[in-house]
Amino acid sequence: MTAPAAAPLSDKTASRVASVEELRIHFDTKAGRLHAVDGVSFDIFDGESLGLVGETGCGKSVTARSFLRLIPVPPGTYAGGRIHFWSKEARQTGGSPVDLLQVPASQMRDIRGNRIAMIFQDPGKALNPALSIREQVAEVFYQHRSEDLLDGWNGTPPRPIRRAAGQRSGKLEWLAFKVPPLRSPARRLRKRVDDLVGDALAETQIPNPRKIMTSYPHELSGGMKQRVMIAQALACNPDLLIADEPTTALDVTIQARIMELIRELQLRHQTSVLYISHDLSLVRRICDRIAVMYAGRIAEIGQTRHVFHDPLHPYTRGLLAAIPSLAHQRGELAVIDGTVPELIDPQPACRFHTRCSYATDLCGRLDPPLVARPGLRPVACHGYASPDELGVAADQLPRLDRDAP
Amino acid sequence: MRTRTNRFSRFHLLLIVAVVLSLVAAACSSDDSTETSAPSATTAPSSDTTAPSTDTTAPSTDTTAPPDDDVNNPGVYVHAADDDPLSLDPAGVAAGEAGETIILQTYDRLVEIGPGGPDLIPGLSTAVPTVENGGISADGLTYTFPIREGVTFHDGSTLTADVVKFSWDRALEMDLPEGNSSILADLVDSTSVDGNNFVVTLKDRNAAFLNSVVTAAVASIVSQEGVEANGGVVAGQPNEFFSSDVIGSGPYTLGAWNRGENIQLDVFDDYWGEPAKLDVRIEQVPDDDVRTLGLRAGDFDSIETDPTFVTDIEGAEGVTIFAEGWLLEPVHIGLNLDIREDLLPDGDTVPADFFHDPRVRRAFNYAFNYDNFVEGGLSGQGGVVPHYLPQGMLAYDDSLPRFETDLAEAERLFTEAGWWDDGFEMTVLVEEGGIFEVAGLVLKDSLESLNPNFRINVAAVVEVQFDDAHAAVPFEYATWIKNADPFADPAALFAAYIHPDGEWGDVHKFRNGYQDADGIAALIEEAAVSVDTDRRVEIYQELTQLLFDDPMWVIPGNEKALMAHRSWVQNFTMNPLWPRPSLKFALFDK
Amino acid sequence: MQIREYIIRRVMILPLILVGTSLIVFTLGRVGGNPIAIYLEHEMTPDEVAQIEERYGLNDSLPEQYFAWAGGVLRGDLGYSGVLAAPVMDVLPKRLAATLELSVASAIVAVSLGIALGTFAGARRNRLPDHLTRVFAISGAATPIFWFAIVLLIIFWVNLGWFPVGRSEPEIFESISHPTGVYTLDALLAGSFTAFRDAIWHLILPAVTLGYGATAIITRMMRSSLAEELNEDYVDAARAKGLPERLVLRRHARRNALIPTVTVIGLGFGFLLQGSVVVEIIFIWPGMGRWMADAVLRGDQATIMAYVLFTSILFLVVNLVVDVVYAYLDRRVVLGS
Amino acid sequence: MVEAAARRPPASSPSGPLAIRVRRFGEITKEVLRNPTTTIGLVIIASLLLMALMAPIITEANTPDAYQMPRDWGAINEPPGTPGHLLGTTSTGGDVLYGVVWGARTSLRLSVIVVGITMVVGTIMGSIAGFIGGKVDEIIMRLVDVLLAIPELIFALAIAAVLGPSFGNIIFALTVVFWVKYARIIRGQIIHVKHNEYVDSARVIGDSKLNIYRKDVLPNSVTPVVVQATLDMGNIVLVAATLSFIGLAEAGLAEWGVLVSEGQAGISAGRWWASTIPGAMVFLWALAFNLFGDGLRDVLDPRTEGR
Repeated sequence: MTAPAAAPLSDKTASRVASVEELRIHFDTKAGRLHAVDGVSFDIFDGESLGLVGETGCGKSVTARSFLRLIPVPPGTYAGGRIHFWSKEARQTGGSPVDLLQVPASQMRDIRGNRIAMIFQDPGKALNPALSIREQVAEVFYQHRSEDLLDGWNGTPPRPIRRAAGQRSGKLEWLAFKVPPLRSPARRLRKRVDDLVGDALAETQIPNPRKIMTSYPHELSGGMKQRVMIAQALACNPDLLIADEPTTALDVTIQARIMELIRELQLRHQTSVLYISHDLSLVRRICDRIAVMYAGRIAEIGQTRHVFHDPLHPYTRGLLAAIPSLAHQRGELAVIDGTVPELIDPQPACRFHTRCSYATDLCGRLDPPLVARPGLRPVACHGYASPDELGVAADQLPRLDRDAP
Repeated sequence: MRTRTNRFSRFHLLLIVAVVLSLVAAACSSDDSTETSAPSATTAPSSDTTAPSTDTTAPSTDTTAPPDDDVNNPGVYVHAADDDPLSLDPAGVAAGEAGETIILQTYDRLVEIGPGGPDLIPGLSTAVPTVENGGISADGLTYTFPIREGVTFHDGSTLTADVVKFSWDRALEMDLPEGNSSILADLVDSTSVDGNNFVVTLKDRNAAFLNSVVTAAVASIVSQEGVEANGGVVAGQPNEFFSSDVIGSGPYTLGAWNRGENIQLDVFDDYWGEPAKLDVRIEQVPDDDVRTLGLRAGDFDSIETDPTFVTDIEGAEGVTIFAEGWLLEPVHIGLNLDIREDLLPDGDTVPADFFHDPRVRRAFNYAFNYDNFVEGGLSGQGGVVPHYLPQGMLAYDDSLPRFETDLAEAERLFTEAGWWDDGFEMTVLVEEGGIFEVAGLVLKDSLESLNPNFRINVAAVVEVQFDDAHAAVPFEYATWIKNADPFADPAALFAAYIHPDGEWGDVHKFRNGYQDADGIAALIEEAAVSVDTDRRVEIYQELTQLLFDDPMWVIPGNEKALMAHRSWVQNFTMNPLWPRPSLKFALFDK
Repeated sequence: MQIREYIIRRVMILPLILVGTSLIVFTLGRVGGNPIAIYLEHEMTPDEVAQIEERYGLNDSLPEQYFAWAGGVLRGDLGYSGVLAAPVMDVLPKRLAATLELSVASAIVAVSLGIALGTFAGARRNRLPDHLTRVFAISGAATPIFWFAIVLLIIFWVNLGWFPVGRSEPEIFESISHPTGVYTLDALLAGSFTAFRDAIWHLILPAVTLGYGATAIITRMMRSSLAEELNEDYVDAARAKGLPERLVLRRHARRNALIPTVTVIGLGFGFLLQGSVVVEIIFIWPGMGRWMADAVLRGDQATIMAYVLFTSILFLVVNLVVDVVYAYLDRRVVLGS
Repeated sequence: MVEAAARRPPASSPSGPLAIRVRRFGEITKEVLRNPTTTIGLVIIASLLLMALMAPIITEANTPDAYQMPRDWGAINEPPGTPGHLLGTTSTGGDVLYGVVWGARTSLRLSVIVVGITMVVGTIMGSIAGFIGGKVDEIIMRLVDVLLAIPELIFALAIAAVLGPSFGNIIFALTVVFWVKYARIIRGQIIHVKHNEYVDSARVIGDSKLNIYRKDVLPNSVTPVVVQATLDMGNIVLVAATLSFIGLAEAGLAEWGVLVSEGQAGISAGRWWASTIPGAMVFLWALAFNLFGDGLRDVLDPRTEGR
């Protein structure tokens, strides 16, 4: 496979928050090696919201999780590539990025939840059923803001309190917090945390946050739970928020409200967002740019309106045709024939060629790289290549009808 | 990430590994004290098997051992027993039951069996009645006991001849079925008080009266005040208080009876004789192995010992095995002359008259491998017994005829009786575990190796099943194995086990087999009432000869009196005529 | 409300089970053995035997005898224990306390060891530490307890002299009163550290022996439920917050994995009760198990009946408590479904 | 994807053509053998079974009853390595090697018979309870509750004590105690299937009860029953050994538990072999079947843990 151009894949010149290069993530399965993510590259710019769209199983969630290195190893392996990340400081001082796949575990922990936060698909599953909302949100503050928690203390706080603020308390220390002399400092710490948790919850427009704090996840509605997740994710004002299908598990009526909330908070906090979804119409409403993913590859990437108005990749076209809209007549909804190919030990070929109506022999032999060609957004399709580029006859290239989305 | 070890669990694993390793290490290094476990029984203090215990009148002691500062449980003697009493009431305790030993330590009797053998010593009677001292009337029917003065009971009341009479009358009146009062009732015609003397008149002359009756637990003297304050005497009804408590005059008072755990005996300071030196705790330890371990650990001063585990203790540091004298309760195999074929276990093929033929009974006696039982089952701590006089018993003599394994003779007898070719199958009933099961296995091996057509099945059942079957009439098995009840005098032994109309003669229908049942009966009866010891010896020795030709039992062997104890126990002695564990704790020190 | 109804329903079944078990055991005892065999001596005359039978009410018909027994139970009279030579009700509380103390101590050993091992293994599924842990835990259940116990005694009692047998030193036993019969508790009530240490010291060996046997059940449950929990989203969510793995495992995964583990504690209790028979015999622990074994071997029916009665109740109570605790821990669960 | 990688085989075996089952059997075998502890268990089981089956070849069978220990009264408490007594002898001159080898056969006989009978009895009782339901179900399940409320060992102890400790009676006692779990499994499965929609549809189509039973209940019950049977194979030998310790064993039987309790007292006297070797055999037997059953349960039945 040829390496794609390292040039910026966007028309924007804003500074980047993250840059994914040639990311490859494999899984060992009984059947063989599964190439879940197979050479994915894209950038996320400061303050933008990027939508990563694709069918279930195309590798978008794996890509998202790999930002926080949440892929279980084994069976997974980070088989190649880099994820560069610029923290706020690095961006301001022009410093060099860190590679999220290489940083030591301790530094990774500093980044998780602090610089990069994540919202999970199903808030019902992503919240621990055994812990109260307060405990779960507070963890973020303890973990990343332990210095703040001890702000305004007269002199150095007692050692057990410092340990408590850093979540390093021993097994029986909580007993000591129930009795003097540690009782009042412990209360003070607790109150400070409560305030922070309350504020974070309030920001997500949760009514009566003090009451919600004491409840357990199963006592809350789905929307409420997702708000808690959002509050928890934005608590430390991260540079990048990864939202992994945040509304899929919710009622349709709630979905829009949550989307709006994320959008609003994003603007307020100037946070970049990587938005994972299988739902193009949802993404269209809140994302600045869209990357379409198919079978472990990026098919095309570009400004939202461009992708919608002029889909380049045959797969994108198929996806858009499958969106129900008022314009469609009943029964006219298009479907893409065929099924997603096996990702186990894939051959060098266009992943989409078995389902593509434009496919030629070439597509079955040669893997199209994601390239930005003059006048075009980056797209991974031989249909946009010149015969010279590939060294083949012109009639071997697929012919795409640019005007028929 | 996920693969990271967490310190907490790693610590736990380390801890577990450490514990396991230390266990293994300790186990490997634990055998150093026991390397010298040569398979022989010679380390036990030897006793001359030819000398009956009647000769060893002096108490055997370990006085050479200096008082050890390192003794465990100083001031308390700890004995590990395997059986808890059912009752502590002299009137309610059965012969051979665990309550007897408590009664022995806490009550006194008129005369006692001395520490050295069958010889009697004065108890609450200041003299052992004899014809010579006038205590026994010339006709042998009246016994006079001069009662000791200045004896106080545990409750502070004083002993008088009236109290003695009260005690005996109490047992007779209560007449508890589980108790042993029948031995009094069978012999005693009347009791009376004459001044300071207690006088007993017998129904018949009886040679064993002093040895078997006056010294028995049922003849213990209880505090009259104590009885009257605690429910009095009710015929046929056990007394609740005395079933679980003691008011006697013995060297010990009952400290506590934690049922199933331990019994504590405290030294009685106002004892009339030599006071006891150590308090006593009798621990209930149901598992044999744990008893031997406790002895090794030093937490027990003596343990209920069985010959089968002599090899497990001998050579252990700080432990001595007392092995002098003999038990008076040989292991015997009962031969049922009253077989009910329909009651026999499945597979048994022996007919009702199987044992009627003396040749068959003799053949069993010749076939049994005595060496295997004595050397294997009894670890060499035993000997073969003439019919039916165990070592240590009056009239016993090494020259008396006894069976030896003789396979040719067994074959000849089985052939003559007509069993050799067809063979037979038979079940022998034993209680599981211990030497009885071993005896059963030896019997099985003896007969099955003699002739493959012979099949012996050993039915080793639990205690309740054995007791139940053992008490059933008619007896439901062709053979069974147990030991004899310990009797001090051959009269009782012959009455129970040899007399054609005796206890077992009746059950097993000895009359079906004896060639001269009446002759044997006459001899036994004569010896029972004779007061002429020489004549009695003569009769019993004659009987052993008769029984050699016409045996009613197979007697695998008799055990030596054995007790393993810590070497730090001073003045250790035991007397098999005392109820199990045959110890008088008041004699010991450590 | 929900829980109360559930408890009531379960408790309602109890008398049914008790009647059933007592009937079975009663019949078994009468069909196969003689309840007064313990008193029988060979030389007793039939008259004497009849006298004893009458004393224990054995002359009545079987149903009459059963109802007499059941009536006694309702009045709090469980009959007379032959092997302990005392009314059952006199000795039962102490014995029950002894067995409960041992069971609880063993359960503490089993649960803490099982949870530690299960957590350890569950976090390392299908790797060498997991396999070793599995073998170690199952070894506990596969070792013949009586053999293991004797080996422990030889090492720690005879050779090293570190641990005693029995329940307490007699002098220390006498130094405090025993209102509950649970010696550790009594020592605490009396405020005697010596007595407490003594009680604990006597408990360690039997509790370890018995607890090790029950460890496998808990380890297995803990391991699989932890492994299951580790696949849950909230674990990733906790990691995504930046929590160290230690907290992810302890505060998040383990806490939830404990919930299903609670359900097997009831199962483990059956194992403990059964193992207590052997352990009590060997460690000279005067509890229900040893009493029961003795009673079975010597045909003491009143004791057997009482034992079965109380184990049935215990069993039910333990399972009930487990269910309720489970419902309490897992706030998502509705009882009785 | 993650989910795909973590996917496990379905919890219950599908009822289908033989070919599918055979293939599934192959898959299961492969999966079972993937776990080293299960493999170890299997290897130990295989060697023990081999030993049991080859018993007459390894040692000369005792006559007339090969399951009885041969006793050499002239060679008591001999240590291992004694000529003619490779593993030493017991305190009654029993050959430890013979006891070990024929003890395996005794254990095999015991556990196979008990497991076989209990499986059949349990299946019948469970089926009756599950299918007939109502009062019959109530009665049977209360009986099951009753039996579950008394610990196995205690109940077996009581029965064996009453009947007398012969090999046959021990088998009977264990059978009475061990059938309960199978009844519960089968009944649970029936109730489960009864409430499943696809059976409703089958019933609508007019399938007979027997057919439902054959096609839906039995195949679905195979897994838990097999797991339970494997675990029981180990536990039965353990319980029998414990009964022997308490004193309920046929006299002179070549059985590991008998040897262990007989030889225990000798350990502290340095005669470790008479109890340690047979003890190790009981341990190995129980360990192997438990390891194997545990692994089998992991593979076959990842959901029903510990029940």
